[in-house]
Amino acid sequence: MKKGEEIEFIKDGKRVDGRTFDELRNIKIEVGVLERADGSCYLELGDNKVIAAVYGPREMHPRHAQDAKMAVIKFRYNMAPFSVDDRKRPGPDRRSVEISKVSREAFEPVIMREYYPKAAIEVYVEILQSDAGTRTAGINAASVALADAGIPMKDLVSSIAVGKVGGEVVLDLNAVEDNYGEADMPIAMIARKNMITALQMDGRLTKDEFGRGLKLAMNACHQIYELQRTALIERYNKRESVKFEEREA
Amino acid sequence: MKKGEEIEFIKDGKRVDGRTFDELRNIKIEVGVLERADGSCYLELGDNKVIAAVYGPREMHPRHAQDAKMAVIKFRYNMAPFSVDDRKRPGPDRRSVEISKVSREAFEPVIMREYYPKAAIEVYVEILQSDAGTRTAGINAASVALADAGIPMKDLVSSIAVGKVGGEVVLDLNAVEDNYGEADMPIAMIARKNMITALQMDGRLTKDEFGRGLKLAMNACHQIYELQRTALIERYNKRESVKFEEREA
Amino acid sequence: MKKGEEIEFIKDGKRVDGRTFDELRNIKIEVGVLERADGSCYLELGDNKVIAAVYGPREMHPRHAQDAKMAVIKFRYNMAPFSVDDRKRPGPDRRSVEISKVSREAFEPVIMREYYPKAAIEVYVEILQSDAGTRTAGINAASVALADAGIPMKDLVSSIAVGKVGGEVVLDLNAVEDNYGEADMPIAMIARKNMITALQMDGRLTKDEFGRGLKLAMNACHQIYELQRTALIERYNKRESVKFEEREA
Amino acid sequence: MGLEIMDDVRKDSVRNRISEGYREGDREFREYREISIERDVAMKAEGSARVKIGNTDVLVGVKLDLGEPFSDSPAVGVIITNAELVPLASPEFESGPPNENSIQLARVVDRGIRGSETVDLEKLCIVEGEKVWIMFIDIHVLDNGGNLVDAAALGAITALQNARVPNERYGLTGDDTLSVRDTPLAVTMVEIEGNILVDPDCNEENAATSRLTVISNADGSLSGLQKSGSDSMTEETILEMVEIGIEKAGEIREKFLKTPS
Amino acid sequence: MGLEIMDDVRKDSVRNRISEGYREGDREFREYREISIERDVAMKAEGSARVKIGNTDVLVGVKLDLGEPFSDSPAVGVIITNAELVPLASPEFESGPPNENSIQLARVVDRGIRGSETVDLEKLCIVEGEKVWIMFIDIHVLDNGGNLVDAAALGAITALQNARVPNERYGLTGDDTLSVRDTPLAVTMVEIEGNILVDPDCNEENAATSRLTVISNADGSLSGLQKSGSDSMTEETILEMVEIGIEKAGEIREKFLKTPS
Amino acid sequence: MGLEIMDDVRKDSVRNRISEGYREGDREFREYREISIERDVAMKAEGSARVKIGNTDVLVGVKLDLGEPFSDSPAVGVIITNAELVPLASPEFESGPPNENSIQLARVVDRGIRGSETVDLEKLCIVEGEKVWIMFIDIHVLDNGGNLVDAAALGAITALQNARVPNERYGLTGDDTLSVRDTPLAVTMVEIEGNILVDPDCNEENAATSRLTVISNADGSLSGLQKSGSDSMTEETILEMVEIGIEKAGEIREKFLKTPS
Repeated sequence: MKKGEEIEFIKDGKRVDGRTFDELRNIKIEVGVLERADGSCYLELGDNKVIAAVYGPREMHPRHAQDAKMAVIKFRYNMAPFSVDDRKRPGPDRRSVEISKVSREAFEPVIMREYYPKAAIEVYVEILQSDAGTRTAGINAASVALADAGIPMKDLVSSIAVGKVGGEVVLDLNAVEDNYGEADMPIAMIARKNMITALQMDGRLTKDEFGRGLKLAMNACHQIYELQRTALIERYNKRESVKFEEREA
Repeated sequence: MKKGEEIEFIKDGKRVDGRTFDELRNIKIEVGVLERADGSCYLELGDNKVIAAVYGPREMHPRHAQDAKMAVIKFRYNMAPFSVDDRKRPGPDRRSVEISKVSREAFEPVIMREYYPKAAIEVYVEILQSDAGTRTAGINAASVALADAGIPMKDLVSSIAVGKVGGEVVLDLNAVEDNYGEADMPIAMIARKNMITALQMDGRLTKDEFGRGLKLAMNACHQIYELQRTALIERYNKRESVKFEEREA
Repeated sequence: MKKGEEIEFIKDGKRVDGRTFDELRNIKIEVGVLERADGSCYLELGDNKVIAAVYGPREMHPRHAQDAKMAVIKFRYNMAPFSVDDRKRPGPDRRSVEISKVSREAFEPVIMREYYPKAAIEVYVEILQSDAGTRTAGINAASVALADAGIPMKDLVSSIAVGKVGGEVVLDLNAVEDNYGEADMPIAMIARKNMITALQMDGRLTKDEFGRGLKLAMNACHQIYELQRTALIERYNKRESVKFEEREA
Repeated sequence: MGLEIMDDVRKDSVRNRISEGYREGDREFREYREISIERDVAMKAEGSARVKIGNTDVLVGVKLDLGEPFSDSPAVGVIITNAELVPLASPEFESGPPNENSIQLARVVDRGIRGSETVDLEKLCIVEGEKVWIMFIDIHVLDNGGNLVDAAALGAITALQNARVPNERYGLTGDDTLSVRDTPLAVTMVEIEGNILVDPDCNEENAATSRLTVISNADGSLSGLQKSGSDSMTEETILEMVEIGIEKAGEIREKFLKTPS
Repeated sequence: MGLEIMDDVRKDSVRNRISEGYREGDREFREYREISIERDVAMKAEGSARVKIGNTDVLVGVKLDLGEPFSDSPAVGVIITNAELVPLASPEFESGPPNENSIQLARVVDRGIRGSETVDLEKLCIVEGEKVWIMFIDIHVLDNGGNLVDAAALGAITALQNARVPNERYGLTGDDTLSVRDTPLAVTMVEIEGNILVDPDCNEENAATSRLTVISNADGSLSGLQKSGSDSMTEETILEMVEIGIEKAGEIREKFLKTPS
Repeated sequence: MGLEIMDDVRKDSVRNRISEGYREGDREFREYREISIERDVAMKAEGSARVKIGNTDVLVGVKLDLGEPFSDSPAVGVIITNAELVPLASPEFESGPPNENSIQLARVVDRGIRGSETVDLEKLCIVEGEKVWIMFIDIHVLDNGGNLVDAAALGAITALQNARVPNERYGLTGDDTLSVRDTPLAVTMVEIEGNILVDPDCNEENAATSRLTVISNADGSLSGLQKSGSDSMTEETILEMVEIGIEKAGEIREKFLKTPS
């Protein structure tokens, strides 16, 4: 889009893709999609496609990085080279290092790390297709993959961003909104306890807009929590019925 | 050479450098050319000049890469920066990493690795001047250097490439042929047992051409084996005569 | 400065900044300027601004690099990105690796390394502003920081460069002189024993000029030694008076 | 480390079963696991495909960027094939720069595409000596159930067949069709207890001491070979594997790929 | 490693004192340590500042180099913010490439400057699509007494306010003034034993399990937030911290910074 | 590691023999080991030489590539000197990026060539500000028998003397002669038990605690000095070494090198 072209981001209370201010994009969650990983999850958030895998608890390497009192969580957020418009060079860049850190810290409050001293719990998130909001999609997928791997957690973590576009505070920016947005604020939360485990903000917001945005995001995390829970229950039921069929056979 | 210029690669059954289809370039082998290495070999294959050194068996570093049951073979193929037309940046590139892997695997069937658990046997090949066929020259030199170092081996490994140029399957392409060749296929072989330990192919060959090429290469490996053997015997005799002289003196 | 422009480097026995041939730039030394380091020193040599910190003796990492008989000295000379005209990329380059080696070796003769087997003594020098002579400024600062850290040393090390400019051998080149200089020769010395611990030379000098330059530098090292000693005594007195006041209070 | 014994036990178990003529999942020795292909799975890529062979799951994306040609070949575009063995895909994969396995994987797939001259590199030239398309073929492994190379090669050719030239994104005009002239396919075999097995799963890969990948084209010619592993092979085995490789590639081609126009 | 117990003892001691309402150096919970700023400390930089907050000592230098704009934004200059946690500054820092801590530090400072649109990037364009100023903001930590980000952000804005465009060095003419339009400041808080503490020193940082940095501008708006650390926070705590952050930034701004023209 | 004792024994043995006036191979203290030079050993290089000093074996290749000049010196070519201590050459060398030893080796050789202004850098300029020759001097060590720097410096000047400008390969015309105006040579000495030894072999290098390399030119002037090692030296020793270094370089120059025209 050239400069000077104007996009009308808000029209009749609707956004460019027809959503209301507080409406999430479509979310699709599949549990247990990988064979080799101990737990895994494929997740779509609008046009974002991400996949998360969990390995562990297993021995932490290198040894000098072990923690004698609890498991170390490793979190690696990585973009596939073809997940963005201009091909991304493989390997970590500064952005993905920061996202990996923030995402790891989003899970540290919930994982029962003290159960596994000296161990590593490894979470890998691959972004296959990106459309703004990949880090929140990754955290949501990782949360489900951790549960699928049977890692003991106090609770699930749910994540979403709010942003400001066309002067309005709205939920879950898509790529067009994000490119022209005035602010973006991803959060992660233990939805059932309303405890915030990650919070970042880019752009410019008044204090009032910040407060409203935080509320909007927190509400949406409750919705996401329900979707995560439903996906896990379906998976569990399917497993159980497989076991049942096996017993019958 | 510009596009459109035609080289007549085959004329009266001879190639650009006057060789017949199944003729090797000149090969020169010198054993024990380095002082610090445990074994070494300098080898020329036409205009290729390579040098190989062997160290070990010695302690494998880092320890976590040791194999409790057998020696680990390290193989490093490296081009001197001035060995090619456009200066090569020092350090491994993707090509040399792959060649090192294939070359190492060419020796794994013959080295008595189980004699030396936890040890490393290190093979270093430096390309000083290149003219197509450096990996085969390197394997041939490494084979002799391993023997010179007294590393127990079931047998020597011999190596050569065949290629297709001007529509014909011919032995041991030189650089001009290789640049305009239609296919290139290096192999390595335990000549005395006709067992193939390395095989790669680039370019395009019919199944029939492949079969003929493989035969051609296998025959040539027998010739190379004899040259390797002769060089080692000469070296051994020289050593013996030095020892004899020392005793006499 | 463009080619063809002529600078008169020597006029009436004085240099561009008014100094005589054997005159040092202003030197300012502050001891104990950092809180976290075990010892530290801020030093200005003309327009050079450097800071040195010492940590240790402490456990040497990685372990396989420990020396069972004595402490290992680590020395890292590093330029801040904004310390030079064209921004310097962070991280070590070839020049700083060499300077770090030469600087480390300048201290190996004086540090009682055998007192601390398996330990590391770490010296970090940061160049905040550069104006020719940063390595000598860094060695002078490091020497004081080592003393401030209480590292046992046989003696202090003092360092300065001589150079040739406008046909004359002169002491302690500044940046303008260095850019157009004909030679530069940094030395480091145990001033009280006239023992030379570092010596490098760039450019072109006759044997006679070399001899005179060496003398000039050695004399200046004695002056620098006195400045280092004075700074340390002041620091010691200040500490003692603080202790005294604490006792009184 | 303490699990090395388990590793040996598993290898022996695979070998024993093979020598009794039995293969995991009741597969024939020369039978592939189930193959499925999903096309256009990554909309930011010019072309993409996700290939599953049994549990093996590989995503290949093709991206075209503008760049300069190499000075010694000013009139042709550039292909760069890259593979990432991300730690998500296997407990054995580690983060970090490409290692010899990911490099070999990428280079073998690359070799098939080059040897067969599948992509018309001259059509990737925009302004001779100045501006050409740089084509990145990125192999992104999601689940390593064994035999990555066959899945990657099949993914690469499928992604190429579906790729479009992104002229518009770069303000260029012209035909968006990518000229894809052949269909090189890799068929990998191992030899275990004297038997040739097609499409090894990861337990079979571990139990086998060497492997041959045969890349062949629509006309039955070869455009790539790669032996790997620590054991030697006879001429006869190799010739037989080449025969099988060409045949199996033909079957996959027929079932899954468009015929190049 | 053997000192881990000491580490726990120290953390407990800090927590105990805080719960008794006492803070090292008799500081109030919402009080900064002594702040001092030295300007133009690095004459080779276009602008520089050395900021001390208690024992924390950070040097920030701004350099402008000529370069090319990004192809998707041809009419604006480029800001690159970088932080080096050199081992001189702390026994915990190690030599080597940037790690997640130095990257986060640089990116949070960068975010404040960008979000507030402090630097007029269009004025850094020399020839559209061809030549722009690349502005490097280098954060060089000299002594880590805790709360690096507030010191770095204050150093960055001070260095920017004093920076000149080096037209002459590059043979260019024109106004040397750098347009600096806002004054984003970071205020970092931790929560220990239910108390919100502003400007944590390094013992407090270790004792706290999470931290929030609030970046705010001259008009009281926010231009950056970053939570870090391994514990969660309530909405109420966050809202209170944002309130405090804006207020504290205002105090520092008033005391130390020029008002942007 | 377990061999450290052997290392001490070897050092002591060398020192004892030296103090008795005896040197390996019955060499005089100020005598070089046998020197041999082979020219034009690498036909892909513009110039090359293989120098042996005793068991030390070093190959130096000179390559010229086209490139851009540095912006602050638009009218001169560029010299880049590089040394690789490949693990082939010594049990102590390891694979990996250049370390302080290889960097020092390259930089000391480079310093001699620059200080003496051996290469006329202005003649390496093709189009001012745009196109110059980048001259790579690559030192490739094959066997480390000690005193690499003298062998490398001798190899470098010999390779330079035989190098031609590759105008034709790059479609340029003009004189292929490279202007080589001086003959800087390095002479390295150690002090063991109060004796100055020229051209130390590797056992002597280990036994000595410090070393001085003296680089001198055809006219007897110096164009480089480098002390290395962990011990100090007196002024007298240094002056004597400089004297010896100049004398020895003269002998080698006379015997092996062309006189620059």
